[in-house]
Amino acid sequence: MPVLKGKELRIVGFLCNWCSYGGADTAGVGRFNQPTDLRIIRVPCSGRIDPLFIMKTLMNGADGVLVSGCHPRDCHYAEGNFYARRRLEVLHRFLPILGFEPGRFEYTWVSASEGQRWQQVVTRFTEQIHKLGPAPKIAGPEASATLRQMEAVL
Amino acid sequence: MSVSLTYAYYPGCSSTGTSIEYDMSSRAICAALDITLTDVPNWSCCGSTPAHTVDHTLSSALSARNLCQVASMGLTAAVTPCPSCLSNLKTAQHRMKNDSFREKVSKLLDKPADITVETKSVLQILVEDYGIEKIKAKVKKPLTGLTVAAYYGCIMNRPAEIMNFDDREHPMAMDNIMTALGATVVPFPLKVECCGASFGIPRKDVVMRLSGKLLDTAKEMGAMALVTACPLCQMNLDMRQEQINSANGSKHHMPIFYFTQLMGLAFGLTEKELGIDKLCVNPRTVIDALGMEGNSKEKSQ
Amino acid sequence: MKIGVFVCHCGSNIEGTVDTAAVAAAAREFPGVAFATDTMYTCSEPGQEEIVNAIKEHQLDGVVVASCTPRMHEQTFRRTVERAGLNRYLFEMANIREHVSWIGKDREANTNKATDLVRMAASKLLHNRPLLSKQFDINKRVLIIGGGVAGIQAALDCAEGGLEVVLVEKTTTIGGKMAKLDKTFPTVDCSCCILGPRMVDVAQHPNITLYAYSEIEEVSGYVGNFDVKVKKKATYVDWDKCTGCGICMTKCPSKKATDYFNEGIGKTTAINIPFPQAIPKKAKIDADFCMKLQKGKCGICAKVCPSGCIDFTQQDEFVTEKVGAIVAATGFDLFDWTVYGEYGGGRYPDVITSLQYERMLSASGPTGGHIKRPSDGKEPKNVVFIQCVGSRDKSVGRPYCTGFCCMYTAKQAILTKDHLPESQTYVFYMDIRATGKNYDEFTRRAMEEYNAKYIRGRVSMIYPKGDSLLVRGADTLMGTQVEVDADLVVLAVGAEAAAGAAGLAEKLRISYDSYGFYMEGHPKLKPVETNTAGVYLAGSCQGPKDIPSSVAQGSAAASKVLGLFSKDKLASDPQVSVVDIKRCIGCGKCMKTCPFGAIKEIDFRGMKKAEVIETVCQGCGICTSTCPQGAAQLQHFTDNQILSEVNALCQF
Amino acid sequence: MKYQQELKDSIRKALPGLDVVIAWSAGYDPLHATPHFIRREEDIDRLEIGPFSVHNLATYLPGLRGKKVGIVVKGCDSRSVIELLQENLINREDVTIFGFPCTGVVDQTKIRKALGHTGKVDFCQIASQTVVIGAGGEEHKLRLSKVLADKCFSCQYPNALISDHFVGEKISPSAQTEGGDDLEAFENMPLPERFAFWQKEMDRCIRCYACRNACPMCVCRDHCLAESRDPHWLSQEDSVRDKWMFQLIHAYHLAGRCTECGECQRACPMDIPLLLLKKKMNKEIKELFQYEAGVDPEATPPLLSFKMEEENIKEREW
Repeated sequence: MPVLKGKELRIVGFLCNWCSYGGADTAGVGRFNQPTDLRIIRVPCSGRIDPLFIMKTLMNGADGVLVSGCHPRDCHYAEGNFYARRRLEVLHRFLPILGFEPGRFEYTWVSASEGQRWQQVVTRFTEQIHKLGPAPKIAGPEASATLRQMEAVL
Repeated sequence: MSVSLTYAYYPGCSSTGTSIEYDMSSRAICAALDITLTDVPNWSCCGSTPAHTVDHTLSSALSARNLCQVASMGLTAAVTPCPSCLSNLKTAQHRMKNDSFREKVSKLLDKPADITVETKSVLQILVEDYGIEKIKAKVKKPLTGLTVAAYYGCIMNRPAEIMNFDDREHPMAMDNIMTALGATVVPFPLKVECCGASFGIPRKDVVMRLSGKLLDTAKEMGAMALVTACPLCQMNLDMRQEQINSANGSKHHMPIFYFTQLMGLAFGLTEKELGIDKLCVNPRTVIDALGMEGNSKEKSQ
Repeated sequence: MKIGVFVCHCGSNIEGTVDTAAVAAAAREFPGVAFATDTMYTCSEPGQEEIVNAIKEHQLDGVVVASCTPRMHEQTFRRTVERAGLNRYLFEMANIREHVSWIGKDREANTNKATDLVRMAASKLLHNRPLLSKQFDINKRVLIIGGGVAGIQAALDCAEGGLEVVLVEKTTTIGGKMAKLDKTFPTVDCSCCILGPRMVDVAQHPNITLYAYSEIEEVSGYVGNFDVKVKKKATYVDWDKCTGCGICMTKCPSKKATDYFNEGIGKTTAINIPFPQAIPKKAKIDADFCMKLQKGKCGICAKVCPSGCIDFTQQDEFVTEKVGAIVAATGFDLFDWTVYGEYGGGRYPDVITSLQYERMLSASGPTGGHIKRPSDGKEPKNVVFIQCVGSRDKSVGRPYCTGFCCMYTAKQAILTKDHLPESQTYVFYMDIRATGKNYDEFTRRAMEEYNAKYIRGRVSMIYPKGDSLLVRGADTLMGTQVEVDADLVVLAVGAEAAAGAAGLAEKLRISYDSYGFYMEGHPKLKPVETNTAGVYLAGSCQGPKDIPSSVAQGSAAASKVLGLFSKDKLASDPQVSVVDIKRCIGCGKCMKTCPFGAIKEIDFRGMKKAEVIETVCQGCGICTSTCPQGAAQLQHFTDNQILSEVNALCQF
Repeated sequence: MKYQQELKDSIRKALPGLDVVIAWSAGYDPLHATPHFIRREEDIDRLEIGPFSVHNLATYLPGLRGKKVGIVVKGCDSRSVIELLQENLINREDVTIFGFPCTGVVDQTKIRKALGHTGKVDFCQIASQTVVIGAGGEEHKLRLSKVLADKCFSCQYPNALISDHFVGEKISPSAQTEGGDDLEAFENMPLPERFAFWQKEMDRCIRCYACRNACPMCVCRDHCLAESRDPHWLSQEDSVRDKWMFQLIHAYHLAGRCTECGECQRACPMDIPLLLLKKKMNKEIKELFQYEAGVDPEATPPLLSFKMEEENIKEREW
């Protein structure tokens, strides 16, 4: 499905299953209204998030990427978010060299009980991305063709 | 090494009339402590009671105008003796944290509202910026023998998240200053109670009851005098003391000082400089009991 | 792959703001999708049957359900596809309820978003592979942390069920808060008389090992095989020898030690046994007050002790216990009410907490069951109770209701009248929350039979007036201000998470809310489980609870543990990391970062390689994001699976 | 090179205990050296060290794991050896390291640009600060400083940081500590220009992977993500997107490991400024963790460790 023109931008979230995905669920259960741009990819732990996924997502034309995990010390796997913090911080500082605005990627911590905080995070990040506008796109062949090729080999 | 303290001084309307002695004594003690007060040029009303009961935007615009004046002086902190003025200034600043409210206010002003100036009361700068220890060092004539109750009134510390000063239920700033001056401070459980405030006009009975209770309790606790930091409190307790007596059948004769006046006395300033003669309830017997009057006169001559 | 997509209406929960039929129609165009439909309630029996039938009819080999959060029904649907003969991991869920229909009303945007989520799920599913569990041995012992009434109940139930139980208690005696209570509501029966025998059962049960005055130092391992390091704090008394005779207490010259058990009402001796029914009944020296330990002089207790058990050189000791499950029953602590300046902030001795009042009411308490004002020891006439102190008050960061204060306040009002027939009680309350069995009748009795005056309103100020305290508050029903002359004020102080709760949660790797209360697995369906397998909750550590609820949870947690241990082996989660031995270059980065030591080095034809120990791996995926060659792949969350989701969403 | 003979003697002494010693010898013309594998004593004579010893020979070490290998290293090369040791990719006891004080190596691209197309090069002489090149019947005089590699100007480690045999006198590091002027200039460019810059540069990439093959830290070799379907990070298409993504993979995989030897950029036949990405990564890592790769064989790389409280990460402020 294409992005709704003039209404939405393409924002991808990588959320850890135990805290932030739960926090997003809590926000849903609480009916906390949020912008509709964000699409969430569930991963077990923020430590699973290879910064290359984020680069890949941006290379693929996403306008914003949000990562959220358990608060430091609260990781379900004890240490995952500590590793994530270092890796994501390095990435955050690295991205501008490529020409991406630093604000296109943020990472934060939201626990499973923080439905309201999740609502605030999503709202704030979506506003931030809308303020930046659509990300610069790499010129080249359309995705559909490439993707079909990639899918075909599977 | 001490850095001299400099503030923009916002006197407030009462200081030109009913509480002129508060203004005089505030200026006098600050001068004695090397605290520079520079009057805010062309200051106007803070937007107090009559304005803020009618329209929050207009009321805040009045405060914001004065804060703009402060900013144009190149100073970052404004000080006022009056807690009611301070409350209005701070409330306006608090409301203006909201961008849309600030825009509304800015429209009413000649220039955009300033949000950088810090506002404090005279009492606050004395305890927070100057320091009790240094005040103590300035005392020349300790108020030994004086037993006072410190009365803060209801808005000096409240709401806590806006005023952000001392304990909202149990402030100690004035207590500590009085102790530093050598006075004995009685525990005064009603230190943040209401005196009846501006109900003195429409419902005098409220003031008679509330201020009466303050006087009763202060006496019960053994205070010879009350010390205040608010023009309106002082007026209700001092000017209306006879009315209170006749309404309640009490026989109070309790001097109501501004804390700045007592500081001045302890620093050896003259009664005239401190406007002691402006008080309605004659403090003569209390001051004479301290046996300092002669000395201070000598000094001023 | 032939994928079937089922888009759930969830009644009107989803269909209300998402055009599910349009989502299904769009899904038919996605690669691999052979069948798509919208359905009323996918999780219902007919809904599940529809999936089973469609799998058979269309020879589907993968299923996507777009409905609620996978945290809710992933397991349900995995079982459904398994029933139809598919591997349970050939299934994906798209969360179009919590993440779509419930958070916005824009039908167009929601439908579009739901379609995207289904596309992601279908794309990922193309890369899913069947996964199979392994069996592993378990250690059928259970650790219970906290010896309050919930922990005691859990311990006894587990022990009766034949399990070996390790019970760890922070203080020198089990019993918890309940042991401090005089009576319990709504029966007004003696708290210690109910709890005492159960405490004795714990002490005598052959299956229970009790570590009192001990704390959890470290927890490692996973469900079925936890290693727990317990710190036995130094008591300076050899408990193997101590008989609890109490002679040391009668002779100890340091008589001003803080009496924690009595909530600071009165003092105790530096060496003491907190109360006569303590379990274990052993003495401990409070080092802060012991003259021997502080100044090196005294040692009287050592001289008088008939069994020679005093040991001033004792150090903390560590023991390691191997268990298969853990129950956290760490209870609550009282809110620090001194932040309330209007109640005097701790300056007035005759303003006390409800728990201090309990100790005063108790016949074994420091006043021998006589109600006396702390200031002058006089009997009060007017006793004022203030409810919701640190409960339902946003301004002090405690917006929640503690839940049991209304009841104990009514009980204390009744007991006050029993102790002092001439007294008059007043209760300032916000609402009366008496929702248990026989609870409302009980508060009624306090008002009607014991003449407690209930005033609906908050207290704005307490201040001393002569010999007594003046309590001023609002009577919101009358619309007036009220002032009551009180001889004693009792604050119904609310409950907060026990001190150290967060630290323990981090060790147990469980979540807690912003107040420090532990998060249950699901607020309705998993009340005593946590999201960490093998760790359960009981009692107030999950949220404030009264005694019956705490006991019920203790039993519930015990039944969960007994259920877990009813099998001899547990099935491991196959969502673990697997190392592709061909790609591995043996650099060992994965081993460095694995938090569980689940990756070992092996020798493969003379080359170093990494290998995952399946039953130890917890499936976090840190190794996968660490391995530069992509050799370590977390199953079900492989690079390709996540990349396919990214590609489905972001098409340049 | 004045220590050349000393180095040869040193290698001669050690050779009996080694399977091979890697060094440099003269290349196909006087402007080029080539890696030289010394297996027999007579091979030693052909060894040459000097400003053309550009190759980072550490690249060969992981492939020779299990053999007894001697290696001649410049200061910068030694950092790669340290990094390989730190990551357990080579065994210390199998490697014999010969160090010498390096006064800098040339940048072939700079020479090429200065000379233009010259045809066959007949001779090259380097005397003090001048390079004299004879080509196409003409003599070209170049200032050495004009053709020295950028990294040499700010070199902080001219002597091997780790060695079993060191020949010659150790020299002091360059006074210039910051070598990233090109990075600084690049970072002053507006973001859209940077984005356009990379698109243009990556468009020229021919996907030859010389950058990867020259990199001493690219140890995945046959298992590089670039040519894998499982995981399938990149298509085999000739698109800017995939080529750029490959460079990001390379840069990120080197985060906290890259010693800035510059082999990627040197090897690139299209002269794409690949080192810029790595320099940026290193700069951030240094700022965040006060860490520099290839200095201490016992250190733990920053992305493989953590602190409960990170002094320099203020992520809670977002």
